[in-house]
Amino acid sequence: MSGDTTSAGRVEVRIVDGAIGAEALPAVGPGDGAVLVFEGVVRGTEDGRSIEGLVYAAYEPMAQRQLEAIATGLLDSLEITSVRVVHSRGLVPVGGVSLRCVVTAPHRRAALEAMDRLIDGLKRDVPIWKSVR
Amino acid sequence: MSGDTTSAGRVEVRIVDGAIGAEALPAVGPGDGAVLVFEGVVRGTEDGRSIEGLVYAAYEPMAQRQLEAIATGLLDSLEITSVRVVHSRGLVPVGGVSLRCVVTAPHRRAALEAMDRLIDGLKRDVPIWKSVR
Amino acid sequence: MQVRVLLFGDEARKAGAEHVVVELRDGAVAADVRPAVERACPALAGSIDHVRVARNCAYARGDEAIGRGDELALIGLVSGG
Amino acid sequence: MQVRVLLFGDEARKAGAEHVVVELRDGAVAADVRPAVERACPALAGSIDHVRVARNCAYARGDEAIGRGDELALIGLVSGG
Repeated sequence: MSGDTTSAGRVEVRIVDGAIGAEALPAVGPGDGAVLVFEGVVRGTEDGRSIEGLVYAAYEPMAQRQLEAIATGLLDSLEITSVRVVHSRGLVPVGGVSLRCVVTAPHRRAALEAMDRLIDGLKRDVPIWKSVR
Repeated sequence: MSGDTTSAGRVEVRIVDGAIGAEALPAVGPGDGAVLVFEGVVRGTEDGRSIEGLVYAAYEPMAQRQLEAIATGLLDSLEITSVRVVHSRGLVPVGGVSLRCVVTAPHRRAALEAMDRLIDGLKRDVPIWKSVR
Repeated sequence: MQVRVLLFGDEARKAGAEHVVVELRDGAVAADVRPAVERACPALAGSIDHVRVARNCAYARGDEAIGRGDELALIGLVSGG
Repeated sequence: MQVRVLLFGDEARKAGAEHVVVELRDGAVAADVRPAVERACPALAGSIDHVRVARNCAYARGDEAIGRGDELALIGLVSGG
Protein backbone atom coordinates (compact mmCIF):
# COMPACT_ATOMS: atom_id res chain seq x y z
CA MET A 1 0.00 0.00 0.00
CA SER A 2 2.83 2.46 0.69
CA GLY A 3 4.05 2.45 -2.89
CA ASP A 4 7.38 3.78 -1.64
CA THR A 5 9.46 1.62 -3.90
CA THR A 6 7.59 2.63 -7.04
CA SER A 7 7.09 6.28 -6.17
CA ALA A 8 10.67 7.12 -5.22
CA GLY A 9 11.73 10.22 -7.09
CA ARG A 10 8.23 10.79 -8.32
CA VAL A 11 6.84 12.19 -5.08
CA GLU A 12 8.29 15.27 -3.42
CA VAL A 13 6.74 16.84 -0.33
CA ARG A 14 8.19 19.82 1.51
CA ILE A 15 6.98 22.08 4.30
CA VAL A 16 8.85 25.37 4.25
CA ASP A 17 9.04 28.60 6.27
CA GLY A 18 6.84 31.48 5.13
CA ALA A 19 5.70 32.29 1.61
CA ILE A 20 6.86 29.89 -1.08
CA GLY A 21 9.26 31.47 -3.56
CA ALA A 22 9.51 30.89 -7.28
CA GLU A 23 11.26 27.69 -8.24
CA ALA A 24 12.10 25.72 -11.34
CA LEU A 25 9.47 23.29 -12.55
CA PRO A 26 10.35 19.62 -12.26
CA ALA A 27 12.26 18.15 -15.16
CA VAL A 28 9.86 16.49 -17.57
CA GLY A 29 10.49 13.02 -18.96
CA PRO A 30 10.22 12.26 -22.67
CA GLY A 31 6.70 10.93 -22.17
CA ASP A 32 5.41 13.94 -20.26
CA GLY A 33 3.13 16.18 -22.27
CA ALA A 34 1.53 18.11 -19.45
CA VAL A 35 2.82 20.09 -16.49
CA LEU A 36 0.17 21.51 -14.20
CA VAL A 37 1.01 23.94 -11.43
CA PHE A 38 -1.39 25.13 -8.76
CA GLU A 39 -0.53 27.98 -6.46
CA GLY A 40 -2.68 28.82 -3.48
CA VAL A 41 -2.38 32.51 -2.69
CA VAL A 42 -3.38 34.20 0.59
CA ARG A 43 -6.35 36.47 -0.11
CA GLY A 44 -6.68 39.94 1.36
CA THR A 45 -9.81 39.23 3.34
CA GLU A 46 -10.99 36.39 5.56
CA ASP A 47 -14.68 36.21 6.44
CA GLY A 48 -15.10 39.70 5.01
CA ARG A 49 -12.44 41.57 6.98
CA SER A 50 -8.99 42.65 5.88
CA ILE A 51 -6.07 40.61 7.14
CA GLU A 52 -2.30 40.92 7.20
CA GLY A 53 -1.75 37.29 6.35
CA LEU A 54 -2.31 33.73 7.47
CA VAL A 55 -0.23 31.75 9.91
CA TYR A 56 0.03 28.04 9.18
CA ALA A 57 0.77 25.43 11.80
CA ALA A 58 1.28 21.78 10.92
CA TYR A 59 1.60 18.50 12.72
CA GLU A 60 4.59 18.09 10.53
CA PRO A 61 5.56 14.43 10.56
CA MET A 62 1.94 13.46 9.92
CA ALA A 63 1.36 16.20 7.34
CA GLN A 64 4.43 15.02 5.47
CA ARG A 65 3.30 11.40 5.64
CA GLN A 66 -0.28 12.15 4.63
CA LEU A 67 0.79 14.23 1.66
CA GLU A 68 3.15 11.48 0.55
CA ALA A 69 0.36 8.93 0.92
CA ILE A 70 -2.07 11.05 -1.12
CA ALA A 71 0.53 11.62 -3.84
CA THR A 72 1.46 7.96 -3.96
CA GLY A 73 -2.20 6.99 -4.20
CA LEU A 74 -2.61 9.33 -7.17
CA LEU A 75 0.47 7.91 -8.90
CA ASP A 76 -0.95 4.43 -8.37
CA SER A 77 -4.40 5.23 -9.73
CA LEU A 78 -3.96 7.85 -12.44
CA GLU A 79 -1.70 8.13 -15.45
CA ILE A 80 0.59 10.73 -13.98
CA THR A 81 4.35 10.69 -13.63
CA SER A 82 5.20 12.94 -10.67
CA VAL A 83 3.67 14.94 -7.85
CA ARG A 84 5.32 17.77 -5.94
CA VAL A 85 3.68 19.50 -2.98
CA VAL A 86 5.15 22.43 -1.09
CA HIS A 87 3.22 23.94 1.83
CA SER A 88 4.11 26.87 4.07
CA ARG A 89 4.50 26.93 7.81
CA GLY A 90 4.38 30.20 9.75
CA LEU A 91 3.25 33.58 8.45
CA VAL A 92 2.37 34.04 4.80
CA PRO A 93 1.44 37.65 4.03
CA VAL A 94 -1.48 38.55 1.75
CA GLY A 95 -0.54 37.84 -1.86
CA GLY A 96 2.04 35.25 -0.82
CA VAL A 97 1.96 31.66 -2.01
CA SER A 98 1.15 29.19 0.78
CA LEU A 99 0.78 26.07 -1.36
CA ARG A 100 2.33 24.97 -4.61
CA CYS A 101 1.41 21.67 -6.23
CA VAL A 102 2.96 20.41 -9.45
CA VAL A 103 1.75 17.37 -11.37
CA THR A 104 3.36 16.00 -14.52
CA ALA A 105 1.61 13.55 -16.82
CA PRO A 106 1.58 12.34 -20.40
CA HIS A 107 -1.79 14.05 -20.94
CA ARG A 108 -3.61 16.96 -19.36
CA ARG A 109 -6.78 15.15 -18.28
CA ALA A 110 -5.05 12.97 -15.74
CA ALA A 111 -3.04 15.95 -14.51
CA LEU A 112 -6.19 18.00 -13.91
CA GLU A 113 -7.93 15.10 -12.19
CA ALA A 114 -4.90 14.45 -10.00
CA MET A 115 -4.62 18.12 -9.05
CA ASP A 116 -8.26 18.26 -8.03
CA ARG A 117 -7.96 15.14 -5.89
CA LEU A 118 -4.63 16.22 -4.43
CA ILE A 119 -5.99 19.54 -3.18
CA ASP A 120 -9.21 17.90 -1.99
CA GLY A 121 -7.18 15.37 -0.04
CA LEU A 122 -4.96 18.07 1.39
CA LYS A 123 -7.89 20.15 2.57
CA ARG A 124 -9.65 17.15 4.09
CA ASP A 125 -6.92 14.97 5.58
CA VAL A 126 -3.64 16.79 6.02
CA PRO A 127 -3.07 18.14 9.55
CA ILE A 128 -2.32 21.77 8.76
CA TRP A 129 -4.20 24.66 10.32
CA LYS A 130 -4.37 28.30 9.39
CA SER A 131 -5.08 31.20 11.68
CA VAL A 132 -5.61 34.83 10.79
CA ARG A 133 -2.95 37.42 11.53
CA MET B 1 -21.51 38.73 -26.77
CA SER B 2 -17.93 39.88 -27.32
CA GLY B 3 -17.41 40.78 -23.70
CA ASP B 4 -14.52 42.99 -24.78
CA THR B 5 -15.41 45.82 -22.47
CA THR B 6 -15.60 43.62 -19.40
CA SER B 7 -12.67 41.37 -20.21
CA ALA B 8 -10.10 44.07 -21.02
CA GLY B 9 -6.96 43.37 -19.05
CA ARG B 10 -8.29 40.04 -17.93
CA VAL B 11 -7.67 38.18 -21.19
CA GLU B 12 -4.24 37.91 -22.75
CA VAL B 13 -3.57 35.82 -25.86
CA ARG B 14 -0.21 35.60 -27.60
CA ILE B 15 1.21 33.46 -30.38
CA VAL B 16 4.99 33.41 -30.20
CA ASP B 17 7.94 31.98 -32.16
CA GLY B 18 9.28 28.62 -31.04
CA ALA B 19 9.28 27.14 -27.54
CA ILE B 20 7.72 29.31 -24.85
CA GLY B 21 10.22 30.53 -22.26
CA ALA B 22 9.72 30.97 -18.56
CA GLU B 23 7.81 34.08 -17.60
CA ALA B 24 6.45 35.75 -14.51
CA LEU B 25 2.98 34.69 -13.43
CA PRO B 26 0.27 37.32 -13.75
CA ALA B 27 -0.12 39.67 -10.81
CA VAL B 28 -2.85 38.40 -8.53
CA GLY B 29 -5.54 40.68 -7.19
CA PRO B 30 -6.47 40.75 -3.48
CA GLY B 31 -9.40 38.40 -4.13
CA ASP B 32 -7.39 35.81 -6.03
CA GLY B 33 -6.68 32.67 -4.05
CA ALA B 34 -5.73 30.34 -6.89
CA VAL B 35 -3.28 30.51 -9.76
CA LEU B 36 -3.33 27.54 -12.11
CA VAL B 37 -0.72 27.08 -14.81
CA PHE B 38 -0.82 24.47 -17.53
CA GLU B 39 2.15 23.79 -19.75
CA GLY B 40 1.89 21.59 -22.80
CA VAL B 41 5.24 19.99 -23.51
CA VAL B 42 6.30 18.33 -26.77
CA ARG B 43 6.70 14.62 -26.13
CA GLY B 44 9.60 12.60 -27.53
CA THR B 45 7.46 10.30 -29.63
CA GLU B 46 4.51 10.76 -31.94
CA ASP B 47 2.51 7.68 -32.94
CA GLY B 48 5.26 5.53 -31.46
CA ARG B 49 8.27 6.90 -33.30
CA SER B 50 10.90 9.32 -32.07
CA ILE B 51 10.67 12.87 -33.27
CA GLU B 52 12.87 15.97 -33.22
CA GLY B 53 9.99 18.26 -32.42
CA LEU B 54 6.66 19.61 -33.62
CA VAL B 55 6.08 22.45 -36.03
CA TYR B 56 2.99 24.54 -35.36
CA ALA B 57 1.19 26.54 -38.02
CA ALA B 58 -1.71 28.81 -37.18
CA TYR B 59 -4.31 30.79 -39.03
CA GLU B 60 -3.23 33.53 -36.74
CA PRO B 61 -5.90 36.21 -36.82
CA MET B 62 -8.58 33.60 -36.32
CA ALA B 63 -6.61 31.66 -33.71
CA GLN B 64 -6.12 34.87 -31.76
CA ARG B 65 -9.80 35.74 -32.03
CA GLN B 66 -11.01 32.25 -31.13
CA LEU B 67 -8.76 32.07 -28.08
CA GLU B 68 -9.98 35.48 -26.95
CA ALA B 69 -13.58 34.37 -27.45
CA ILE B 70 -13.05 31.17 -25.45
CA ALA B 71 -11.32 33.07 -22.65
CA THR B 72 -14.02 35.73 -22.56
CA GLY B 73 -16.71 33.06 -22.45
CA LEU B 74 -15.00 31.47 -19.46
CA LEU B 75 -14.72 34.81 -17.66
CA ASP B 76 -18.42 35.37 -18.29
CA SER B 77 -19.53 31.95 -17.04
CA LEU B 78 -17.12 30.96 -14.26
CA GLU B 79 -15.83 32.71 -11.17
CA ILE B 80 -12.38 33.38 -12.52
CA THR B 81 -10.50 36.66 -12.76
CA SER B 82 -8.05 36.31 -15.64
CA VAL B 83 -7.00 34.02 -18.48
CA ARG B 84 -3.67 34.04 -20.27
CA VAL B 85 -2.91 31.79 -23.24
CA VAL B 86 0.42 31.62 -25.04
CA HIS B 87 0.86 29.24 -27.99
CA SER B 88 3.89 28.56 -30.14
CA ARG B 89 4.25 28.93 -33.88
CA GLY B 90 7.07 27.20 -35.77
CA LEU B 91 9.38 24.49 -34.42
CA VAL B 92 9.21 23.44 -30.79
CA PRO B 93 11.83 20.79 -29.98
CA VAL B 94 11.06 17.78 -27.79
CA GLY B 95 10.79 18.89 -24.16
CA GLY B 96 9.89 22.44 -25.16
CA VAL B 97 6.73 24.17 -24.04
CA SER B 98 4.28 24.77 -26.92
CA LEU B 99 1.34 25.99 -24.85
CA ARG B 100 1.06 27.84 -21.57
CA CYS B 101 -2.30 28.68 -20.03
CA VAL B 102 -2.70 30.59 -16.79
CA VAL B 103 -5.99 31.06 -14.97
CA THR B 104 -6.46 33.08 -11.80
CA ALA B 105 -9.53 32.78 -9.60
CA PRO B 106 -10.73 33.30 -6.04
CA HIS B 107 -10.96 29.52 -5.58
CA ARG B 108 -9.33 26.52 -7.16
CA ARG B 109 -12.44 24.72 -8.39
CA ALA B 110 -13.38 27.38 -10.91
CA ALA B 111 -9.74 27.61 -12.02
CA LEU B 112 -9.56 23.86 -12.68
CA GLU B 113 -12.89 23.86 -14.51
CA ALA B 114 -11.85 26.86 -16.61
CA MET B 115 -8.50 25.25 -17.47
CA ASP B 116 -10.21 22.05 -18.61
CA ARG B 117 -12.67 23.93 -20.80
CA LEU B 118 -9.99 26.28 -22.13
CA ILE B 119 -7.78 23.45 -23.36
CA ASP B 120 -10.80 21.53 -24.67
CA GLY B 121 -11.88 24.58 -26.62
CA LEU B 122 -8.38 25.15 -27.93
CA LYS B 123 -8.05 21.59 -29.15
CA ARG B 124 -11.47 21.63 -30.78
CA ASP B 125 -11.91 25.11 -32.22
CA VAL B 126 -8.66 27.01 -32.53
CA PRO B 127 -7.09 26.87 -36.00
CA ILE B 128 -3.61 25.69 -35.14
CA TRP B 129 -2.02 22.63 -36.68
CA LYS B 130 0.99 20.61 -35.70
CA SER B 131 3.23 18.58 -37.96
CA VAL B 132 6.06 16.27 -37.02
CA ARG B 133 9.65 17.28 -37.62
CA MET C 1 -18.60 36.52 -57.52
CA GLN C 2 -15.08 35.14 -57.12
CA VAL C 3 -13.93 34.56 -53.54
CA ARG C 4 -10.64 33.31 -52.15
CA VAL C 5 -10.90 30.48 -49.57
CA LEU C 6 -7.88 29.90 -47.32
CA LEU C 7 -6.72 26.31 -46.77
CA PHE C 8 -4.69 24.89 -43.89
CA GLY C 9 -3.38 21.58 -42.57
CA ASP C 10 -4.63 18.47 -44.36
CA GLU C 11 -6.72 20.47 -46.79
CA ALA C 12 -3.76 22.61 -47.86
CA ARG C 13 -1.63 19.49 -48.29
CA LYS C 14 -4.26 17.68 -50.37
CA ALA C 15 -4.92 20.74 -52.53
CA GLY C 16 -1.21 21.53 -52.83
CA ALA C 17 -2.14 25.16 -52.21
CA GLU C 18 -2.80 27.54 -49.33
CA HIS C 19 -5.90 28.94 -50.94
CA VAL C 20 -8.34 28.26 -53.71
CA VAL C 21 -10.45 30.74 -55.66
CA VAL C 22 -14.09 29.72 -55.97
CA GLU C 23 -17.08 31.00 -57.86
CA LEU C 24 -20.15 31.81 -55.73
CA ARG C 25 -23.47 33.17 -56.89
CA ASP C 26 -24.56 36.54 -55.48
CA GLY C 27 -26.53 35.89 -52.29
CA ALA C 28 -24.52 32.78 -51.50
CA VAL C 29 -24.37 31.55 -47.90
CA ALA C 30 -21.66 29.73 -45.95
CA ALA C 31 -23.17 26.34 -46.77
CA ASP C 32 -22.40 27.01 -50.44
CA VAL C 33 -18.67 27.33 -49.82
CA ARG C 34 -17.72 23.66 -49.47
CA PRO C 35 -19.42 22.52 -52.69
CA ALA C 36 -17.81 25.45 -54.50
CA VAL C 37 -14.39 24.44 -53.17
CA GLU C 38 -14.97 20.84 -54.30
CA ARG C 39 -15.81 22.07 -57.80
CA ALA C 40 -12.77 24.36 -57.93
CA CYS C 41 -10.38 21.81 -56.44
CA PRO C 42 -11.18 18.18 -57.29
CA ALA C 43 -8.33 17.01 -55.01
CA LEU C 44 -10.55 17.96 -52.06
CA ALA C 45 -13.77 16.43 -53.38
CA GLY C 46 -15.34 13.98 -50.96
CA SER C 47 -12.91 14.72 -48.12
CA ILE C 48 -14.20 17.97 -46.67
CA ASP C 49 -17.64 17.06 -45.35
CA HIS C 50 -16.47 17.46 -41.76
CA VAL C 51 -14.60 20.66 -42.44
CA ARG C 52 -15.95 23.91 -41.00
CA VAL C 53 -16.25 27.19 -42.87
CA ALA C 54 -14.90 30.33 -41.25
CA ARG C 55 -15.95 33.80 -42.33
CA ASN C 56 -13.90 36.77 -41.15
CA CYS C 57 -12.12 34.67 -38.52
CA ALA C 58 -15.20 33.15 -36.91
CA TYR C 59 -16.98 29.86 -37.60
CA ALA C 60 -19.95 30.58 -39.86
CA ARG C 61 -23.46 29.20 -39.55
CA GLY C 62 -24.63 27.56 -42.76
CA ASP C 63 -27.18 30.29 -43.50
CA GLU C 64 -24.74 33.13 -43.00
CA ALA C 65 -24.55 35.39 -46.09
CA ILE C 66 -21.21 35.65 -47.86
CA GLY C 67 -20.14 39.13 -49.00
CA ARG C 68 -17.61 40.12 -51.62
CA GLY C 69 -14.93 41.32 -49.18
CA ASP C 70 -15.23 38.45 -46.71
CA GLU C 71 -12.19 36.41 -45.71
CA LEU C 72 -13.20 32.77 -46.01
CA ALA C 73 -11.34 29.70 -44.77
CA LEU C 74 -11.84 25.98 -44.47
CA ILE C 75 -10.95 24.72 -41.02
CA GLY C 76 -10.40 20.97 -40.87
CA LEU C 77 -9.43 18.96 -37.82
CA VAL C 78 -7.19 21.22 -35.74
CA SER C 79 -4.28 19.91 -33.67
CA GLY C 80 -2.88 22.71 -31.58
CA GLY C 81 -1.87 22.41 -27.96
CA MET D 1 -1.21 2.95 30.86
CA GLN D 2 -0.61 6.68 30.53
CA VAL D 3 -0.43 8.04 27.00
CA ARG D 4 0.20 11.54 25.67
CA VAL D 5 -2.28 12.79 23.05
CA LEU D 6 -1.20 15.74 20.88
CA LEU D 7 -3.70 18.55 20.30
CA PHE D 8 -3.83 21.08 17.47
CA GLY D 9 -5.97 23.91 16.15
CA ASP D 10 -9.34 24.37 17.85
CA GLU D 11 -8.74 21.50 20.24
CA ALA D 12 -5.43 22.96 21.44
CA ARG D 13 -7.07 26.36 21.88
CA LYS D 14 -9.99 24.96 23.84
CA ALA D 15 -7.76 22.82 26.02
CA GLY D 16 -5.21 25.60 26.46
CA ALA D 17 -2.55 22.97 25.86
CA GLU D 18 -0.74 21.25 23.03
CA HIS D 19 -1.13 17.82 24.55
CA VAL D 20 -3.05 16.03 27.22
CA VAL D 21 -2.02 12.93 29.15
CA VAL D 22 -4.75 10.30 29.34
CA GLU D 23 -5.22 7.05 31.18
CA LEU D 24 -5.99 4.04 28.95
CA ARG D 25 -6.55 0.45 30.05
CA ASP D 26 -4.15 -2.14 28.65
CA GLY D 27 -5.60 -3.47 25.41
CA ALA D 28 -7.25 -0.13 24.60
CA VAL D 29 -8.11 0.68 21.00
CA ALA D 30 -8.26 3.96 19.11
CA ALA D 31 -12.00 4.35 19.82
CA ASP D 32 -11.12 4.60 23.51
CA VAL D 33 -8.95 7.67 23.01
CA ARG D 34 -11.64 10.34 22.63
CA PRO D 35 -13.56 9.40 25.80
CA ALA D 36 -10.28 9.27 27.69
CA VAL D 37 -9.38 12.77 26.45
CA GLU D 38 -12.80 14.07 27.51
CA ARG D 39 -12.26 12.64 30.99
CA ALA D 40 -8.77 14.10 31.25
CA CYS D 41 -9.71 17.49 29.81
CA PRO D 42 -13.28 18.60 30.56
CA ALA D 43 -12.79 21.70 28.35
CA LEU D 44 -12.98 19.36 25.36
CA ALA D 45 -15.97 17.34 26.56
CA GLY D 46 -18.79 17.25 24.03
CA SER D 47 -16.88 19.04 21.29
CA ILE D 48 -14.67 16.31 19.85
CA ASP D 49 -17.17 13.83 18.42
CA HIS D 50 -16.11 14.71 14.86
CA VAL D 51 -12.41 14.71 15.66
CA ARG D 52 -10.26 11.92 14.22
CA VAL D 53 -7.64 9.97 16.12
CA ALA D 54 -4.19 9.56 14.60
CA ARG D 55 -1.78 6.89 15.71
CA ASN D 56 1.84 7.17 14.63
CA CYS D 57 1.03 9.83 12.04
CA ALA D 58 -1.81 7.96 10.30
CA TYR D 59 -5.56 8.08 10.90
CA ALA D 60 -6.49 5.12 13.05
CA ARG D 61 -9.44 2.78 12.63
CA GLY D 62 -11.55 2.54 15.78
CA ASP D 63 -10.50 -1.04 16.49
CA GLU D 64 -6.80 -0.38 16.12
CA ALA D 65 -4.85 -1.39 19.22
CA ILE D 66 -2.97 1.31 21.11
CA GLY D 67 0.51 0.45 22.36
CA ARG D 68 2.57 2.10 25.07
CA GLY D 69 5.01 3.85 22.72
CA ASP D 70 2.47 5.08 20.20
CA GLU D 71 2.29 8.74 19.23
CA LEU D 72 -1.38 9.71 19.45
CA ALA D 73 -3.04 12.88 18.22
CA LEU D 74 -6.51 14.35 17.84
CA ILE D 75 -7.04 15.82 14.40
CA GLY D 76 -9.99 18.21 14.19
CA LEU D 77 -11.13 20.12 11.14
CA VAL D 78 -8.00 20.95 9.18
CA SER D 79 -7.60 24.16 7.19
CA GLY D 80 -4.40 23.99 5.17
CA GLY D 81 -4.04 25.07 1.58
